[in-house]
Amino acid sequence: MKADKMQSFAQDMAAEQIEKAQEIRKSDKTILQVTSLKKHYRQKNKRNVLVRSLDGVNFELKKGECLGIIGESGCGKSTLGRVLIGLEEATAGEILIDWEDINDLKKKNRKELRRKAQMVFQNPFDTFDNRIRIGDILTSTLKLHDIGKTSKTRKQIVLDSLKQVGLLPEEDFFKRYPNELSGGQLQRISILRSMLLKPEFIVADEPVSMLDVSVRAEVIHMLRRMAEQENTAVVFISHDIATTRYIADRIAVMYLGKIMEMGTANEVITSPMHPYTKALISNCGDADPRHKMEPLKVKGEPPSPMNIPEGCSFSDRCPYATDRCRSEEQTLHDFKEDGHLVRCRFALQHN
Amino acid sequence: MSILEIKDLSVSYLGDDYKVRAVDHVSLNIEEGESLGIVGESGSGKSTLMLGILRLLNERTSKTEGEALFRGNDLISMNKKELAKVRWSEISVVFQKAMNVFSPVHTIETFLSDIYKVHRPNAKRQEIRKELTDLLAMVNLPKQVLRMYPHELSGGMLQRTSIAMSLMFRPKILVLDEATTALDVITQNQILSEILEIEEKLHLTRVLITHDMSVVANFCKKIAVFYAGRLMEVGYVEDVLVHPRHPYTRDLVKSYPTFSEDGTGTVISIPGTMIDLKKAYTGCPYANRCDRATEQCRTDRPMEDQMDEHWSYYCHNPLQGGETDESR
Amino acid sequence: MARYLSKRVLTGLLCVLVALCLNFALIHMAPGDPIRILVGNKEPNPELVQVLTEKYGLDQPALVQFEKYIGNLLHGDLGDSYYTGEPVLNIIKQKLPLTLLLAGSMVFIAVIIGGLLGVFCAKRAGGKLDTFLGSFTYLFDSVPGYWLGLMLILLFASRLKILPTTGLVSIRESYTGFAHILDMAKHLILPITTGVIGIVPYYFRITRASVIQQLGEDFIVTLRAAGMSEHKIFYKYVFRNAIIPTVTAVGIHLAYMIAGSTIIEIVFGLPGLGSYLMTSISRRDYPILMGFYLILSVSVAVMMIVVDFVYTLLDPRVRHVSD
Amino acid sequence: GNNTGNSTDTGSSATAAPTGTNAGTSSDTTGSTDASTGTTDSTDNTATGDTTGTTDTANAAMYGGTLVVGQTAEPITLNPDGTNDNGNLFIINNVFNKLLKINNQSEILPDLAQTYEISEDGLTYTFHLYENVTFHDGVAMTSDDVIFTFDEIIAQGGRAAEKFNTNIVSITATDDYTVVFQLEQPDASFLSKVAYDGCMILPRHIYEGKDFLSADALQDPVGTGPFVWSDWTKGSSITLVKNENYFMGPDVPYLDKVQFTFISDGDTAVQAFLNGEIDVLGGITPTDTSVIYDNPEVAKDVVMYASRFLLGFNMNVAPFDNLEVRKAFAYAMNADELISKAIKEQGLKTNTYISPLFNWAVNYNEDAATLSYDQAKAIECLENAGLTKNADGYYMDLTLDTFNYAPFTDLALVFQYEMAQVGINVTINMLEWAAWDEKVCQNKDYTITLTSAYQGPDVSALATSIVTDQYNNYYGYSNSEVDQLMADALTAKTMDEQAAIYGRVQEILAADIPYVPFSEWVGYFTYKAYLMGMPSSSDIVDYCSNGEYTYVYFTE
Amino acid sequence: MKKVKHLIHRYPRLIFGLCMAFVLVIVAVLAPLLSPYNPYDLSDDMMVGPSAAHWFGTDKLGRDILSMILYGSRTSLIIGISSAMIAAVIGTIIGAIAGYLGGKADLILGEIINIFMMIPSFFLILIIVALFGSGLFKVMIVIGLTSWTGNAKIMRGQALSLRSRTFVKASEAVGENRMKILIKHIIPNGIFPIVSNTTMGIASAILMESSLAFLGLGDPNTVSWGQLIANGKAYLTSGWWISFFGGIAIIYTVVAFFFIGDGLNVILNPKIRNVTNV
Ligand SMILES: Nc1ncnc2c1ncn2[C@@H]1O[C@H](COP(=O)(O)OP(=O)(O)OP(=O)(O)O)[C@@H](O)[C@H]1O
Ligand SMILES: Nc1ncnc2c1ncn2[C@@H]1O[C@H](COP(=O)(O)OP(=O)(O)OP(=O)(O)O)[C@@H](O)[C@H]1O
Ligand SMILES: [Mg+2]
Ligand SMILES: [Mg+2]
Repeated sequence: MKADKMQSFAQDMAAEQIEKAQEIRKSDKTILQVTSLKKHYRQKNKRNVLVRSLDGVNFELKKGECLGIIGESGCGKSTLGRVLIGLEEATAGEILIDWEDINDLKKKNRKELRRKAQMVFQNPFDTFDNRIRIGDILTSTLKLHDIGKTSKTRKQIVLDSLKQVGLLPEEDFFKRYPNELSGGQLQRISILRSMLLKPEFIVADEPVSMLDVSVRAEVIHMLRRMAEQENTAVVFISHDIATTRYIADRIAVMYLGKIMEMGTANEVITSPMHPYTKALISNCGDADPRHKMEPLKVKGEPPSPMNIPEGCSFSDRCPYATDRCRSEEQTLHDFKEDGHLVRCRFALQHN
Repeated sequence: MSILEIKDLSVSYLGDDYKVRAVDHVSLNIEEGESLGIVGESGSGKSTLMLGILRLLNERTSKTEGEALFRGNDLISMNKKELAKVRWSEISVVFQKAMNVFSPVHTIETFLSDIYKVHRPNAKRQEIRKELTDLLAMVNLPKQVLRMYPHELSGGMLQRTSIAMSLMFRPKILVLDEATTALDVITQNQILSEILEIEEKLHLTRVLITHDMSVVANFCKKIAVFYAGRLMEVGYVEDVLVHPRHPYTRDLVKSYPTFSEDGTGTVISIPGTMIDLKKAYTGCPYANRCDRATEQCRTDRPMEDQMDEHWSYYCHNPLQGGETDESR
Repeated sequence: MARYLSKRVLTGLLCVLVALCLNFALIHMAPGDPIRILVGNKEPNPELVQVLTEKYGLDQPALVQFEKYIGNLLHGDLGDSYYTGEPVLNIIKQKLPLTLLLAGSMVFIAVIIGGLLGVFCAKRAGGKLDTFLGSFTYLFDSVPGYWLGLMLILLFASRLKILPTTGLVSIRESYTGFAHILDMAKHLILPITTGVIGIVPYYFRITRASVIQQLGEDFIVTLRAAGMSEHKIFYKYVFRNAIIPTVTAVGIHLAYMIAGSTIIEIVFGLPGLGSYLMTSISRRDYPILMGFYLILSVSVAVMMIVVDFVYTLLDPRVRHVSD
Repeated sequence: GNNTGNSTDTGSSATAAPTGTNAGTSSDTTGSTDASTGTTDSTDNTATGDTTGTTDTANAAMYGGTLVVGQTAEPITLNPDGTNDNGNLFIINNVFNKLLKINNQSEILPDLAQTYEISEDGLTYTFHLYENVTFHDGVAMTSDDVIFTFDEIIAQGGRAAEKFNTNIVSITATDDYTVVFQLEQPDASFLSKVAYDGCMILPRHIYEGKDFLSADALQDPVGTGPFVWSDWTKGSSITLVKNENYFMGPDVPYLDKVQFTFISDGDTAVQAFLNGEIDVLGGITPTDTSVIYDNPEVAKDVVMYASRFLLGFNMNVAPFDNLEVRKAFAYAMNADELISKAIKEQGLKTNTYISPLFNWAVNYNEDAATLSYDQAKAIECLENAGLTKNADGYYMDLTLDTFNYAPFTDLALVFQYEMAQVGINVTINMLEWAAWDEKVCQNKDYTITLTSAYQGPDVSALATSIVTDQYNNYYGYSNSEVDQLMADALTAKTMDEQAAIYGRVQEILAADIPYVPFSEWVGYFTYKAYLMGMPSSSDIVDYCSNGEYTYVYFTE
Repeated sequence: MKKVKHLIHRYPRLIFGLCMAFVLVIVAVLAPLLSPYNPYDLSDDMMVGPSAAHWFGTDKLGRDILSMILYGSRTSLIIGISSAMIAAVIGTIIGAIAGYLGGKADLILGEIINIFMMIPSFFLILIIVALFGSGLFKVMIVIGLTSWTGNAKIMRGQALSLRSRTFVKASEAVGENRMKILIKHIIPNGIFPIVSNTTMGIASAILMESSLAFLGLGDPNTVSWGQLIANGKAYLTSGWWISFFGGIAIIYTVVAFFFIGDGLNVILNPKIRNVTNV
């Protein structure tokens, strides 16, 4: 008897605590927290070589926030995206979506994870199966997640949202096949499909890099508008720094699987602290010939994630590198205590 | 003095049941020692222009009309033998997909030597090796590269090798077709800067094909804007990009986000899509997307209008100087 | 490389083993008792049947038999034919050369003809001549080998009487030396022609496709842009690269042809592996069937490994991957 | 336990193809061998006398040449007395001799035994051997070798073992050239047994102590015959060369060489024959008879065997336990059509249960014939049996088991067609011999089968097909009277007695119809017309045995 | 009309093949109407050469060869289509699963495919049919069961490449389960080369069946071209027509399906046609 009572009491206590904790969390706007995330691959034919695509990534994302991720090709941006939405499993580290571990979510209910985390892919021309009409693609997504009771209501939802994003006449788009649409239109539908599920956050992996410059803006605008409307957070992956700055609230700069610098978009772009960020930004030209740039020269080529140099991973190319840089691992540090994180102990010195 | 004079050049791809006018009556003058950037959206005919001039297109499935005078000699009507002489020793190309530019089963040295021997058939091995080593040094590559296979090189190294290869006979004209697009910005800048240096040394005339306006803005003197196979506007970068006359140029510029001080300036998209080149049309190809389009734009083909000797555009309703900053 | 090869050998062995299991199971499931065939269809002497059954171990469970077979195999013993008592290895040694000669010459000639035609058509891909020749190869493909063989016999041997019908040598003349070889060649004209027609399309298609593919490669455009002559581009680059798949095909095809020439051997009365096989099937001569099958699967497996190896020699990309 | 003479002929086949070399690859493997067959002409048991093997007008032009003989099967053993092998039969025939031999007309001729005598009680057989016989290695052949041969056959279980192992009391030699066989019971077929396959006289000095059934069965043969073993190109040919010291010589043989070439496919062999690549087609009988028979360059001699084409019923399963149904089938079969269409006249219509080769036994009761073709009666019988037509218009649907080689494939088709006409739907199931044997003979898992049965060389061999539970009685036929009669026939003293018994058997069989024989197997020994002295030709039949090429010569 | 002309110009083999196959199907369906005789009837006119009464002559049993050829088209089509279908279904499923699921499934299935590929299929079929008997149905099944490897290999390749296509990734991201993706996206998008390969497979199966029939392993209860040729083999010198027309019929049919298969391939792979060269 007593034991029973004890137990139920303990249960009550536990329940209480959990409730409390949840309340705290609910009040907190963080919907994504990533801690020391690692993703290592083995080469297909060289099984002993480890590819460290993600090598300890930490960040958090608040509701409705847009985090831009920039970096050179091969630095692990897409890998991060795939791991974040659970398309691939992380080698190590933790991803909490709405304070729930992604792996638990996946085990418990795969569909729910999908409803929380969505993705927009780089190549809009390949995002849809060309044999299936746009309307069917969108309604089947709704059906999959039990949104809308009848097929009629589902169709109405889809038509409404098509209209909302300006794909008019919506009935016409509903009936068309993917290969009958332009890249910009397809990418908008791709975003639309993700947003239909009202996710907590969306990973957009270079959503405009395959598009012509002349249509990029409409896609970016749409993404921003819809995210704002639904209060959805966005992880915007791109190597186009100007575009990222245009859309993102905060920017994280990645290099060889690590975040080198992170801060508000303006801060990072206008006053970069890490030598790598500086190099990256100074090398980005402007379409206006009046703004001539003075690029920061950097040696060598980006090393591959198969052999990351010891110490600071940028040390072998960094113009300011010292012996300490080459031997000591650096950590992300908020030197100015304004939320602007840098992974370089000499960050302040260079400025 | 113009080194390459393109006169009324048209290139069509001939399918079984269609004909694509990929380059449509284009006239363009390239001065010796000048650097020209050709920009335009995907499918606007930039690559085709280059392939057409060098006659690298399949003669069964394409047709090239007009003239392309290299130092007064027409490349289009030239016989194969003369053409072979011009190719590479006078005009050379750097292609976009550097990975595929080299034969995968031959070493870089074999491949480069074979090309070397095309124009220097009697060259000795030693001589070739020395020449190749020098070439690689020019683009900051070690001579070890010679012994490697293409798959053993990184993208940047391949692109450098490709550039070295194009400089082999110190050509007069170097065409770079999206040569650096696939590379990341830092490497891209490195390579372009190196090219600028070499260019000065060798007195090259450079034609840079890209769709990245910022590259043209930073690395070229002149710019030619293409749209749907037609030349829209050509002139000095400072003129065209700052005070565009053609509405398309203006719209294109406005679709690029800039770093301008606060970075909050809006970017725009051009509504609609490019016309289908398989279908015949009259007037200006941009008329369906242009906010300044008039009835004339839809019916009559705009003829060349010149601001000055170096700046011309093809528009019935061009912008005047003050309208540049007008937003849509 | 060594690791890669050893892995290939291992999978090859596995394949052979599985093939053997399959064959063993099939053979032993089939109706018909080899011993009864062996003792003849006179009133069978039950004692003799008993003795022979025990001698060949056919009274034991299939699994035990298989184990024993594999055990002997590991000692290089393929067993003896139930029917003639000869070691299977000897029989194979006797029959294989002709089959190899047949298959080898067919593949060799077909590679040359098919290859040349393929190159010829690839250069004119899409043209009238290409379409025509391409259709023609399908015609070749569609002709049943046995029918063609019969028609050739009808025409050249029966009607025109310019070539022998059957067999490998003119029995009556018992030639020796060079005359013998000539005689054999004469006898092989029709069978080889029949076979070649059957496989030419295969090589034609491989060659044509790979030449076309090579012609479409970007580096060919580079070479053209560099002013290299079409002729040189073709022979130094296109051909060299296009030959790789053809070489690959030859190796494996050769192995398959050991079985593939069966019908030709039968139609032309050639004493090769294939025609003997048919006989052995009806005799339920298990050791022979197993032995032949083994040879077949081993040669296919070996050829696959050899081809892989050759491939790595020819294509540095593969070499790289397999390191 | 009185089964003397009841033994079936060794190597004879009561099933499968009638000729070992006829039916292509498949039949070779069946082990059926009855291409050469002998029947004892029991009315004549005195010696045929001394025949010299020489022709009257031998001249130089007849000598020389290589005879190329086509054959479908390659030997699997080279011991003539070892295991059953139709591949070696014709070849070995020319390398060895027997005591007596059988010619093409099933008559018994002297061979190594110049003369022989039979005692009054029929229990002692005395053979007098030629004295000038040597083996190919030069060693003289004596009665010792004869005794050795027969002892070994019995001891090692050779192909003829069963003929001798129960009835022989002793084999002794009175001198080097006289051998005496002592029997336990009289056996009218004893001479034919001695003259039949598997009794070649072997050299003791070579075979002594050897296991000639398996281990040493392939050693190069050394015999006394007209030709000497020369070489064997496996898979292709065997060559024999002339024996210069042949005991019937010095005039014969005429040929320098005989080459047996193996062409597994019969049709190909015919092509080769027509093309002049081979001289003798021998037992390979072409399916396409027209190309051979109308050809002036080709000679052919008729050879008849006690092999019979028949339709067998499984009397243990319904409806074949019903006589009316069996009668219906017998009526429905048109033997003329079967012979003309399917076997292309290489048969002889039959309506008796005993082969006409044994005409003394057949003739006794001429009324006991099989039913003759009559479709109306067939239908009547089916109705009598209580069968009615089904929706498809058939009285019954059944499966016919037969072999997948000629002429059975064609026989089955014609049969199928004929049965359809009387409302019987036959599905043909073609099997390989091995599978057929398992299905029909061993498991008796069939309804009807088309096959051929060898019922020789002696008439008593019929017993295996009709006596209860005998090996070849896969019809499941059982009639105690027949069982008794067949046993009696063996011990019957006179031919007349025997004939009377067989007459009664025929009568019963004709009434019971356990199977329906419809044709004898008639073979043609085919060779090029430029050859003379072929074993099948009538002019040398008195001294040449079946398959023997001693007297063959080229005319051009 | 112009469109038809254009199609012929563009896909000459496909159109040609389709026409040929169409005729064949008509013949097969209308065989009883078109045949002058019942092909199972044995007349007394044996071995009659081509004549007014028997256009293609008669065989040794007096059957009309033209009728046999017309009826034989049914056998060929049934065998060809059914076994190719069996092969297509097995190959597609195994290949798609191996390619799409990858990992261990691919390792195992891939090795199985390899092993089956290494077994010379004609040889295997020969053994099976020779040992176990030859009914139409059996032959069909056996050919189908042994010739799926090509399809599996193709489908595996297709699935492998489709797996990395964005729309598959996107479907996964949207939450569709793998089985459904396999059925909804992988197979339909990868099926085209299988269709073309299967058409070719029909041709091969017809050839295979005829080879078996030629070796005496056909079903005697149905008329088939291979058997016809085999029957005529013995009568080559005196009755060439028996084998001859059967062979022509096989060639006609097989060519038709090869042409269709090739045509489908060209449509799938227009690159083959428009390659640049001089
Ligand atoms: N499945 C995989 N197996 C092995 N290595 C992989 C795999 N996926 C990615 N990588 C490696 O991980 C590294 C990071 O790849 P990722 O695609 O994330 O880069 P990225 O930053 O998105 O580059 P890009 O800008 O080119 O898209 C690369 O070196 C890549 O080769
Ligand atoms: N082989 C071909 N056959 C038919 N049309 C072609 C062919 N190659 C190119 N085109 C068409 O010609 C037009 C111009 O192509 P081109 O490659 O020159 O454009 P581009 O400006 O270089 O584009 P990108 O920026 O994508 O390289 C496009 O509409 C294209 O679809
Ligand atoms: Mg990426
Ligand atoms: Mg281009």
